[in-house]
Amino acid sequence: MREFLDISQFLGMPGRASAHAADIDFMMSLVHWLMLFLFIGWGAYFIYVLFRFRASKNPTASYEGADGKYSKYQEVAVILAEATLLIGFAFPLWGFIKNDFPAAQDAPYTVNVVAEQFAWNVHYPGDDGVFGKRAPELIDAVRNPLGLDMTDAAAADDVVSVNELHLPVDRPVIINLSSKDVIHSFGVPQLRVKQDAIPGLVIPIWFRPTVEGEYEIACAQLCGLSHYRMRGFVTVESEDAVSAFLTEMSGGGL
Amino acid sequence: MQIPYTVEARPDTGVNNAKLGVWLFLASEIMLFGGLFSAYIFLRVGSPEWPGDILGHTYTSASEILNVPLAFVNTIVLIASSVTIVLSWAALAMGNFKKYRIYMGLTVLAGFGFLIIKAIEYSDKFSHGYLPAENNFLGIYFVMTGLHALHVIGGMIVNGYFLGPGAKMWKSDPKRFMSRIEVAGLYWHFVDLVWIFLFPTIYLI
Amino acid sequence: MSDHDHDGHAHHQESFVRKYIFSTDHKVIGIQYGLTSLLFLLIGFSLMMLMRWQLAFPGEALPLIGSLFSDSTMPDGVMQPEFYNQLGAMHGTIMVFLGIVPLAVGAFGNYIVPLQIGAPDMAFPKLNMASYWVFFVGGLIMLSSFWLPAGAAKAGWTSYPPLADIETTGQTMWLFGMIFLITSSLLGAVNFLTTIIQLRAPGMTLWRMPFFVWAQLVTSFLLLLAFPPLEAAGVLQLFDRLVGTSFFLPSGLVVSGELLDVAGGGSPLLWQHLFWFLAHPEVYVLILPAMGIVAEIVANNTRKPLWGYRVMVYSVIFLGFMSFIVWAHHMFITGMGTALSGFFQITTMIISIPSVIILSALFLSLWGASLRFTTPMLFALAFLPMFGLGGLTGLPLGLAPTDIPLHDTMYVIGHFHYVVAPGTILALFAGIYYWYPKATGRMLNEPLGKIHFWGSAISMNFIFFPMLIQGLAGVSRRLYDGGASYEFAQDVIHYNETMSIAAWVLGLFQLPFIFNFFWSIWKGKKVENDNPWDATTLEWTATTSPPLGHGNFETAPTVYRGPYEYSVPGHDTDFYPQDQP
Amino acid sequence: MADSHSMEEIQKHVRVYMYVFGTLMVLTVVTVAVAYLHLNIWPALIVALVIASIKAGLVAGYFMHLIGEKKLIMYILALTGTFLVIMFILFISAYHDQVGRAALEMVYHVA
Ligand code: HEA
Ligand code: HEA
Ligand code: CUA
Ligand SMILES: [Cu+2]
Repeated sequence: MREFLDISQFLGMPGRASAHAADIDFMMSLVHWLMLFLFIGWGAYFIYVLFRFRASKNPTASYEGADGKYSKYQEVAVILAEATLLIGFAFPLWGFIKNDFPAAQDAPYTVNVVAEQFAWNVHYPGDDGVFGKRAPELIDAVRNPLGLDMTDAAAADDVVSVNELHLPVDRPVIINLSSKDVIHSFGVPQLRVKQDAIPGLVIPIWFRPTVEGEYEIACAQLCGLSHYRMRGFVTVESEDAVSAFLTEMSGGGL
Repeated sequence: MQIPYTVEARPDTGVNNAKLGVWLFLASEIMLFGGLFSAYIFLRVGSPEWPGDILGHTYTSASEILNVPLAFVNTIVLIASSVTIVLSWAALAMGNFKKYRIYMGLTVLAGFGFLIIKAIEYSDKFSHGYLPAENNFLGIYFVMTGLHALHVIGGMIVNGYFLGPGAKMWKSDPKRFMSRIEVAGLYWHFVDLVWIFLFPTIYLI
Repeated sequence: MSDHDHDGHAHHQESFVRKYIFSTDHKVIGIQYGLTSLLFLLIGFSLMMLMRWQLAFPGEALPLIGSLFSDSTMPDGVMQPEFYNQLGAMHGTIMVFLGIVPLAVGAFGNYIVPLQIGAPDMAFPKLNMASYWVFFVGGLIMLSSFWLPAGAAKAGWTSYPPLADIETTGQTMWLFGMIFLITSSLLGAVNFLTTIIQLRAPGMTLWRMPFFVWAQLVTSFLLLLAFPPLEAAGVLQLFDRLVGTSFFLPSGLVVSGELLDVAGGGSPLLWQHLFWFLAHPEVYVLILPAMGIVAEIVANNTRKPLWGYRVMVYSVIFLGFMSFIVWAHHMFITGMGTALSGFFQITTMIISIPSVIILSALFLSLWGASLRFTTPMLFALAFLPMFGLGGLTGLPLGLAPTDIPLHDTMYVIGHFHYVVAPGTILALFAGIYYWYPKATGRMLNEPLGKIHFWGSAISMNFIFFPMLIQGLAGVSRRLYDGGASYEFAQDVIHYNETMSIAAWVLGLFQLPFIFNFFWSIWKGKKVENDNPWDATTLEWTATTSPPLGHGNFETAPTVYRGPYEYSVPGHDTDFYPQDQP
Repeated sequence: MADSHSMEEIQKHVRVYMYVFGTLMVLTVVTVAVAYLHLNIWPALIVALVIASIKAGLVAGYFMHLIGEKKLIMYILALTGTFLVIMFILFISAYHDQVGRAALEMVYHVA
């Protein structure tokens, strides 16, 4: 049933690469079914009426006009359908996405992503799993784009990459999203993830990538001249490959 | 064909055009200041300290920065002017044009008084380097009181007009003139009303 | 404030300036509004045509016209990203605030509302004049910003800070322009409300007002109460830009590697709340007058009463009320928690219901009709499914989970263009064709009108439907290259060419309209009587005002019945005007 | 409303204006006095807003003649008031239901 109702392919949505993507697609399909019914129903009625009641065929109009019974049914049906969508799908799904963050025993993979004009900085905690301190005063566009405080012990093994976000497959991921300058939006179509990066706030999001591959991060919020090419990459790969990447990044830097 | 109900009230609504118009205008003014108050609330709940850091010192209450006694006096001045303008209307209702002149004159004078005190307050802030850019509390203080002061100036222009050249109408069309004074009064009271909320929210808490 | 200076003494000669430039006659002001806003519509349209070139052929030189532009905007005819962003922001702003609102409210409202309620003029004629001129100045300020060294505003029509705070001077001009436009709308709104409430002719009870007047009444309330918070926000952003405050700037901003020298402590989201508090009601300001126009024309051309007139009125009032409490559905992705997003999802779904009711009522009005396919009717009929499509695409956006993949994609662009372009614009065209004989005494040419109709209605669908497809595929909006550099967009990128060609075709099909519009003033078919459409509402009854004359009715007409008494059984004609005993 | 009033009525009005004026003065003094007590934020806020609302009510009710004003005006003001209150409530709620505020210190570990 669910497969049958899921028309996300037909709608042209990109392939799915995260655990909750199927739920979003299913909901999207349901909404579009509702839209399709209304559109086809009223559309057919409309065309029929245009032919049937043209003046040449029906020279005198009826003062009473239509019986509104069916339209009332339709309105009630729309209300019920919207209520179902809200209660049955929108609230649970939004609650899941916003509130059901993976607990510590699920071993979530946590990274910080800091947007700036026009790049995605990724901050990995390194082996110790602790992020080093950062301070805006320490930011140096070339050498220290995140303002990492090197005097902090936790910062020593941290890895910083630009526009390259490597994530392990099948493990929950938490991204703490923030921005250095203006509002950006971290959107990855295949992961069905989108979150504005708002300066002054650090907004955590979570998801579980399920399919290995390389996906584009598309900035979705107008952020200046090069908004159109503020493109990053998410690479979903095995744990080992991520480690290898991190080693290479930290080794290469020294 | 004349535009009806410019002076007399329309029977089914019970008001004339000018009165309805000015109340509608005041409704939009309520939303204008409402927007600023919302912004004030939003900024205030969002900051750990209020007023917060100004020129390297952390303040925890607005009265440490703002001059409450001056604002207190200003509140009195504005309320008094509200009374004088309503008295000027009452004087017209009793047909006493001379008294009207006096009360309206006092109202305009009170407006000047308010602005002078405001100017003293502002220049005191400026001389201490308390500029709007220093801190959001100062910023919103200047925006809100500044916008209010602009409204006072606007009201004074209207009142001044009815005190001077506009008063001619008392001769030609006294009913209409009274309606105008009532409407001008409504606006002036509104300016007073805004201040009644501004004073405690900005200066006192 | 309630001055008026034309008391029946029409014989004294008014100077040209008093009569046509600084006029206080609502009909002249309506026409002034109409011409100015059509001009702005044309400008907004031209900006869009330029953008569409860049989207279809990113980085290629624009032939011929390209060389007319300066080096900072289009060196060698190749559009710069700066310029694209200016075009986008200004297209949105001009279309919304200088095109549709002044045309739908300023022009149609001004011209038609007093006539439809049997009033001699607007309640405050001088205020009316002021409203137009303030609007005019606001428009000039907006336009002139293109000639600033760094060009016009380029932070989108939404002007989100911090970007808008740190952008070039064009943004300051944008803010000043907006303050003028808002002031103008406020003056207009006070005037409309007073007029509709106070100046109805004897017998014109609320339940006898045409639906168009109801739509204008609700619209004016929206303008009156929703616009001021944006004015407040505009002042705050001006302070941020000019005085250096940081209402919208948090601490610790680092722009291009430099720590920004501001006090900090502000919130970028504050702007968004204030902006959308206006801008959501604003979208209903764009649609309600259009619905009103369509209702008038549908009733007239079906030759039968509107189905469910009262229900429609209740719906429109409810819609107006609800539109104040749905604004944050534009902000689901800013990191809203479950409680607030729950509230705004519910209100958004609720507000879709009155739209469904109104649209259903209009559809049902067609049942049992005797349909005349006049040009205005064609436009009005096309409005119905087009608004329907636009409205329906609002539903997935209104539900937070489905908004995740769609937010800030071309799907949103497709959604609202369906409502504003083949929706509102077609309805406004319908209104122009319908009321043109009222204003000029001549009809617009029908064959040309039909060419205009079919060309516009069809090509618009070729522009906006592909946007929905691109959006579902994930293509972001406001992209200078239309998404060409993204891998995932490759399957749908070719639509950009289709859309652009359709947009230029749409432009071509406006030529018959523009020609028709001016040609018919002098050469159009003269109307035989005051009521060429055999309509029932008061604007068509005999008035003292020949086209463009001063003054409306000799004596206030008395109203005896509802607005849409068509095909009344037993009456000798198929229309029974409101003022006939 | 003015036209139908007799002399005595107006004089009565004037007396009421003076009472209201007196009350407003007293309330202003009370507001300031309460402020010098340095209450906590919530009690201070409530007291200040209650007093301000009473004062506003007096000005609107008597000076602006809202008491006994026509229903139409009341409806318009009620509508405006409703939106105003909704705006305040939703703005405060919006602030509190915003994800990501608390996490700021987490990233910028600056003390
Ligand atoms: C006139 C303008 C207008 C109108 C009427 C609407 C109507 C609606 N809009 Fe739209 N909207 C905009 C203009 C408009 N919108 C604009 C300009 C933006 C973007 C701003 C920006 O970001 O720049 C926007 C963005 C926007 C968003 C934000 C998206 C995002 O940024 O992520 C949302 C989300 O909820 C939304 C929802 C809705 C809803 C639920 C309606 C509902 O009111 C719709 C109700 C209507 C129906 C449900 C139709 C009923 C149909 C039938 C009964 C049958 C149909 C039959 C046939 C088709 C034959 N709109
Ligand atoms: C009311 C609002 C309105 C209207 C009517 C339109 C109309 C159109 N818009 Fe616009 N648009 C916006 C509001 C509007 N738009 C907004 C708010 C944005 C977002 C901006 C942002 O991102 O910040 C946007 C963005 C936008 C984009 C996306 C830019 C991007 O994201 O990068 C595109 C792309 O194709 C586009 C295209 C069009 C087209 C093809 C039309 C066509 O439908 C145009 C049809 C117009 C006509 C047919 C005019 C005809 C009139 C005449 C010919 C006048 C005749 C004159 C006389 C008789 C004197 N618009
Ligand atoms: Cu970053 Cu758009
Ligand atoms: Cu909206």
